[in-house]
Amino acid sequence: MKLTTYSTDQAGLQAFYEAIIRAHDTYGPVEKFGKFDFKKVNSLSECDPESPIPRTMSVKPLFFPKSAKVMKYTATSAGTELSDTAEDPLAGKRVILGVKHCDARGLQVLDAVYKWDYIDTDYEKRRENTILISPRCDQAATHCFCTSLDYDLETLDAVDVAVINGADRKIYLQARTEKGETFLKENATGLTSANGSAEAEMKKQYETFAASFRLKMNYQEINERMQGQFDSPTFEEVPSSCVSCNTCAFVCPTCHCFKISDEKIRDKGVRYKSYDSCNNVYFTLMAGGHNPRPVKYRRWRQRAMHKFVYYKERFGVNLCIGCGKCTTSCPVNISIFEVVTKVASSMQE
Amino acid sequence: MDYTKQIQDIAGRLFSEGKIDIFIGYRNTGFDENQVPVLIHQYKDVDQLLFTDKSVFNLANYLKYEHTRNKRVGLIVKGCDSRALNLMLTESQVKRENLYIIGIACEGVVNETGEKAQNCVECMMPDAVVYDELLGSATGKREYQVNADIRELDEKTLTDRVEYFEEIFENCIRCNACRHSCPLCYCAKCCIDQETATLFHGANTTSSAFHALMTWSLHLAGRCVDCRNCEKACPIHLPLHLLHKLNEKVIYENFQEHLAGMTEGDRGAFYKYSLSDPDDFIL
Amino acid sequence: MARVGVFVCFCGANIADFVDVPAVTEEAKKIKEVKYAIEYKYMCSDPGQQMIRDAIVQHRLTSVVVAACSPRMHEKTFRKALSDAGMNPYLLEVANIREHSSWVHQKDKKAATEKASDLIRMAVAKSIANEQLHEISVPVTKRALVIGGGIAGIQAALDIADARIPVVLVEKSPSIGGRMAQLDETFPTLDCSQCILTPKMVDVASHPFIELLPYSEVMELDGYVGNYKAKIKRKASYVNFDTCTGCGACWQKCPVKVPNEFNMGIDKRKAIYSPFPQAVPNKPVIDAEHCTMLLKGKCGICAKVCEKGSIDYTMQDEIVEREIGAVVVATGYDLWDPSPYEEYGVGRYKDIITSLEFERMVSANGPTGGVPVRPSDGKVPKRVVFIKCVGSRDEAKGIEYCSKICCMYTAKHAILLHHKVHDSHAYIFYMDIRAAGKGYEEFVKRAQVETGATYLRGRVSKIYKKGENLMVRGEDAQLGQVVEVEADLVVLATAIYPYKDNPDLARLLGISYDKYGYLSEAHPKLRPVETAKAGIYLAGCTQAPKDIPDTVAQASAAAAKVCGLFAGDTLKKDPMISTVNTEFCTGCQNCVTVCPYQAIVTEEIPLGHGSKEMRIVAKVNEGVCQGCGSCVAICRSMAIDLAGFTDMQIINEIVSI
Amino acid sequence: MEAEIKEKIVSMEKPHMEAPPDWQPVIMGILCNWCSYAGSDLTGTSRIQYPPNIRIIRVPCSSRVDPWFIIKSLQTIADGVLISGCHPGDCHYISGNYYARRRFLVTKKLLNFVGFHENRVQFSWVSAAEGAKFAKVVTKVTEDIRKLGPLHLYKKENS
Repeated sequence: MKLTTYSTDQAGLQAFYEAIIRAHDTYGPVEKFGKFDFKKVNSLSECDPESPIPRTMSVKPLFFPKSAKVMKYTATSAGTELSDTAEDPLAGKRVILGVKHCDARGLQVLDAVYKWDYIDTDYEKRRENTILISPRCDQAATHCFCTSLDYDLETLDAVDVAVINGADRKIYLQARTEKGETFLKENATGLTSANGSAEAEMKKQYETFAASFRLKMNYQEINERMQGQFDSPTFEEVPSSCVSCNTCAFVCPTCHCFKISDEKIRDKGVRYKSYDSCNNVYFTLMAGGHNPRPVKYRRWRQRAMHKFVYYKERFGVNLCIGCGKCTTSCPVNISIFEVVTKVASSMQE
Repeated sequence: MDYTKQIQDIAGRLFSEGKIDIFIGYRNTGFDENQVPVLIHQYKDVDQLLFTDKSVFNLANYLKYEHTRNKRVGLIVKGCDSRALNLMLTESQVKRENLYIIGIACEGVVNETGEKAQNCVECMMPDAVVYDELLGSATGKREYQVNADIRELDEKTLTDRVEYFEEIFENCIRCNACRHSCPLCYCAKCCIDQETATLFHGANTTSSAFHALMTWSLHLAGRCVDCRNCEKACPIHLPLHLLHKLNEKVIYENFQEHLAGMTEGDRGAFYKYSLSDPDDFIL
Repeated sequence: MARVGVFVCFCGANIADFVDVPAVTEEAKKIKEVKYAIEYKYMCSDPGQQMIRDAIVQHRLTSVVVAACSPRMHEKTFRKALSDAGMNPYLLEVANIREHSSWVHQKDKKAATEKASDLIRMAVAKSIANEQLHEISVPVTKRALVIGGGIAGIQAALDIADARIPVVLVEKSPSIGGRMAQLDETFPTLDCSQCILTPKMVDVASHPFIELLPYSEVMELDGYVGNYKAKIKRKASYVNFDTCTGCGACWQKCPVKVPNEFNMGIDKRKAIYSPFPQAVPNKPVIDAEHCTMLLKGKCGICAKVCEKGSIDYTMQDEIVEREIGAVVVATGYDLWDPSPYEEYGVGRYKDIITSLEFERMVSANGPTGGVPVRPSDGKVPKRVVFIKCVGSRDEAKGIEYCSKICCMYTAKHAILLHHKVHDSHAYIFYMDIRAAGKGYEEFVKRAQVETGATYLRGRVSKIYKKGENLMVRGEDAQLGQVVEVEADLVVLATAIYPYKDNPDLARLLGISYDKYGYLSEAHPKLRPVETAKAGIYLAGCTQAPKDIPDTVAQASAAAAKVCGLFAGDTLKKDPMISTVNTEFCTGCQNCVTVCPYQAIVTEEIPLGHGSKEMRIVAKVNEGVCQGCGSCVAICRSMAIDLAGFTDMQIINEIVSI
Repeated sequence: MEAEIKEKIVSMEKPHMEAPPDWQPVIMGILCNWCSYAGSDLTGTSRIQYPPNIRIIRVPCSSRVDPWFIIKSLQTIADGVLISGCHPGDCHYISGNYYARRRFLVTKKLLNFVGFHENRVQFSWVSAAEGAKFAKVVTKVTEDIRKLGPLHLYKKENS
């Protein structure tokens, strides 16, 4: 499809953002306790769309919140009546600024599972009604390795509108989806059309960006090797310094495990769907008392294999998108990149 | 503060003498200047070890996991770490005879931005209190001082504090990283994961976060050694130390106790009482 | 699925007048788990209880809530009703809608009704989490240990033994008898102390159910009510009691002289001695601290003169163990040391003595043959000054409390002095005369009239020497002037004080004691004989100052308690006690620290199923736990719970108000 | 008429939140069985009146009260909590209330620090003989909390 592109300068971009914030429900990366997190914003000053990677949280919470109401109920001797929860605050039409490409990729990966045999309507609605505006990264951070995980120029359809800092000091805004297309057209005021001319600049920008990566892996190879690694002893030693704190899962843009819990007071109850993590000892505890993953390394293995093998097998995409958020947030600085490369390479030994 | 050499020597010695099965220390991540705690099982790995002012994480935490239980372990402890260890000994979570402890007379560690961490600036007992050998020269106990942030918050009005803390509890995602990284949270199953809690606080809502964090801080009242593992672990960077420091302040002002785990056998303020405890707040 | 029955009581008009009972019942019916709800005039009446019994069967109820008066009132009644209907009695919950609603909100019927409904909802919520509980029965060893062989110990031992329950009586000195044996005559009847005491002492020695262990001390007591094990040290007496006839040859010949404790050190005894002529058992012991044979290995005369060859210098202390079910502590009292009263010249002037020294002097078997004499020159005193409340009721120098007996024995002393020395005169300085007791006031009057003793109300400020006599300067508060009395002898009514090793004993027994060292009773009014530790009882002055009648009364009371405890073959206990969930227990032992009854011990269990490694967990001793719940609140891992007040029950209540 | 003169009650912690006109505070009372609960019974038997806002839970001893109970109460329906036990030294279980006293103080201060007005959580020693005192205490606590208005901090969704 033909991609509409506009060009502008820094001031123009700011104006563009401000216009959007005025016109739409807008979310952006807001600084909280020294880390960036996506929050609703009412003026550009509140947020920084260009905020540096890595961020604490991805945009995931705006589609799959840490805790969401599933239903309400009232239990009396007359019986138990269910009632719908109040309007889903995330379902409305909205724009998200400053989405990193990895975040958007994360959502793309999640779509696979959410639109699988059971369609999660809430999630679908949230996705449909959201426009993702994504400034392209110029510089990789310490733990980034997204380029190794099939992120390249061609698969930019994860974002609706990409913002690219051209090497010619111009800033290009490019629609990458139909949603983006229409949106961009609607909000193009003050932007100069730059169809076609952007491609070369983008390529340059991408190359410099790709060059800035310290972490690189041959994904195909890793993936193939890992498949045979279920019983690899490496799994037992590598994560021994892990404290099973679950942080990695909670900050991961693609982790989607959840638990269901009720909170009942008097005769009224609410049912919630909240984050959970496979690193949690009790995650696999069965009613009978059996726990297939009682020890840390098994949970770790599950996590690594799920990220790099199982999901791919099932949905054709890799679950890990190489954003490095887990490594950044890890209290003991364990790097998933290091672990999987170690495991994969351990085969030759 | 750099004891890399000494620690490598000691660890090497311990392995070659067959005194230990595991040595818990720090190594470089290999990606940045941060360090990863590492569990070493054999002599040949000791050269990974290092110890600098970036060796932040409290290693006593690793003594609560199955793979160190009832093994002979050598580990490095700074002042605060050693007091946590002392409490674990008192609460019979570890056996002293299984441990070879390298105590550090700590000069303070640095935070992400490279300056001395707050808890180190305010540290009241930088030297290890339990050890088999001590590295560095002990500087001894210091005067109790109220935490800067606490002092600041105390001056705020009630409603300001309400806003401040609501921010905190709303942002908590309940990953429980704070709990898992705390060496003194060694319970087989945390009360927060038990039915009595999950039936009413199972979701990751703000109210549940409040409940969880309050319970947690009260369970650590009079025990917290201010190593700030929890705060470092928190992905949202919540200022969790506030809760602990407040408890510490209250306990110090009312029961004249602080510095948990200074001596083995001291379980902390909640597990003893004095007839002369303050009574004026009771009708 | 829970099926709760709710039974709301009108309590005649008591509830119905201020709470809309039918409305409350309707409200209760709305609760999900409530399958049956009904109101009635008097739930506690027979028809009321019958309703409950029937409903339990008809509606297959899993728990019952009675909304009526305070559970402290009728909980037992209704529990019985449940068990009569074949339901576990502990599935009952009582909603207190009378004391907590109708009676206290009489002006606001609407609010009272709402509150009643809330209280019921809470009770229902709690009852859902109720579990079936069963009375705990603990086996009992039917043997009692009595510590102390004074009148209290003797009386308790005899009473228990007469109930055909074996008693072990432990006395630390060579003979039983205690303080009472030192007394001459006793108020208010002036009958001779020895004459009424010695028969009892003999009974003890000869009683088939009493094992007398003189010259012994309790070293250890572990276990719990009904199941104690006591380690008792039998101090080496160096005399074989089995062969010794108590002829006395040894102590007549013994060359070593030692101040005689029994006579308050007024005269001397030998290194081998029997404390007093009527001693029980009347066998001598060797005082190892003074015997030259034992100290230097020289002498050995007693061995030579003993025809039976009962002397054995090689004898060692031995530890005997006894299994016992209950303990009576009767360690008696000591005298408070008056030395802080320097202005009296205590210690400086020989002729100032304590009341007990005076008691020994005037005693027929005393060191001076029953005649009081001045320690300084052995003259018989004519003018004797008695000073009361020396130490007692004196926060500045002594102790706050009143020693209770001084008023009476000082009156007695005045009479005894008058009897022994007819031309003598007694001056008595006093603060108040406390003569509460049968025949006591009369006795004091008698002393005043019969002896003409001068009662001077006021405190003594100074005693100084004048020639060979003492000048006692005090204040006569009634005349409001200073008086000076010249005295041949001054007798101080020194305060009663617990033995200094009482606290050690208390710690050894695991019971509490007050700031002076008196052992604490469980409740000052309602449980004056029990201690906080089940199965341990108090008798006599070890608990507080008492005179002989009170002491004997308390001793018999303690005995009655012991007999009551031993009435059945097992002890029945309320099942509302702590239980440990070993799965969650981390073995941190905080519960052990906070338990006021040492009811929690630790045990080792395998780490996992069939694993070799062991881990420590807490274990509650059913026999000892009183169910306070301190351990539950302190347990961070929620591994301990309190049956009847589980976390689940209480939280259910909280979230349903 | 009266409603007009009565000024509006707002939540102490969140002044922008106003109490509904018919609002009544709910107070969770946790009483120890041997002193305070007996005391509250005495209040009843002697017909001493007090405000009907308190809901009473019976526990064996004040030392049974886990700070949990306070937090949970405040998070569900209650606007305030009153916990009462035996006077120091009178504890039926010897030392229970001494341990409790320490926990209570720290809990109170901590809650106050994170934004609960100090009067939200109150403690009292009420003996079995102090029926009148119990009434007085409840009245005071109720009035205090009425002044503070409804509690809106970290409440459960459906409370």
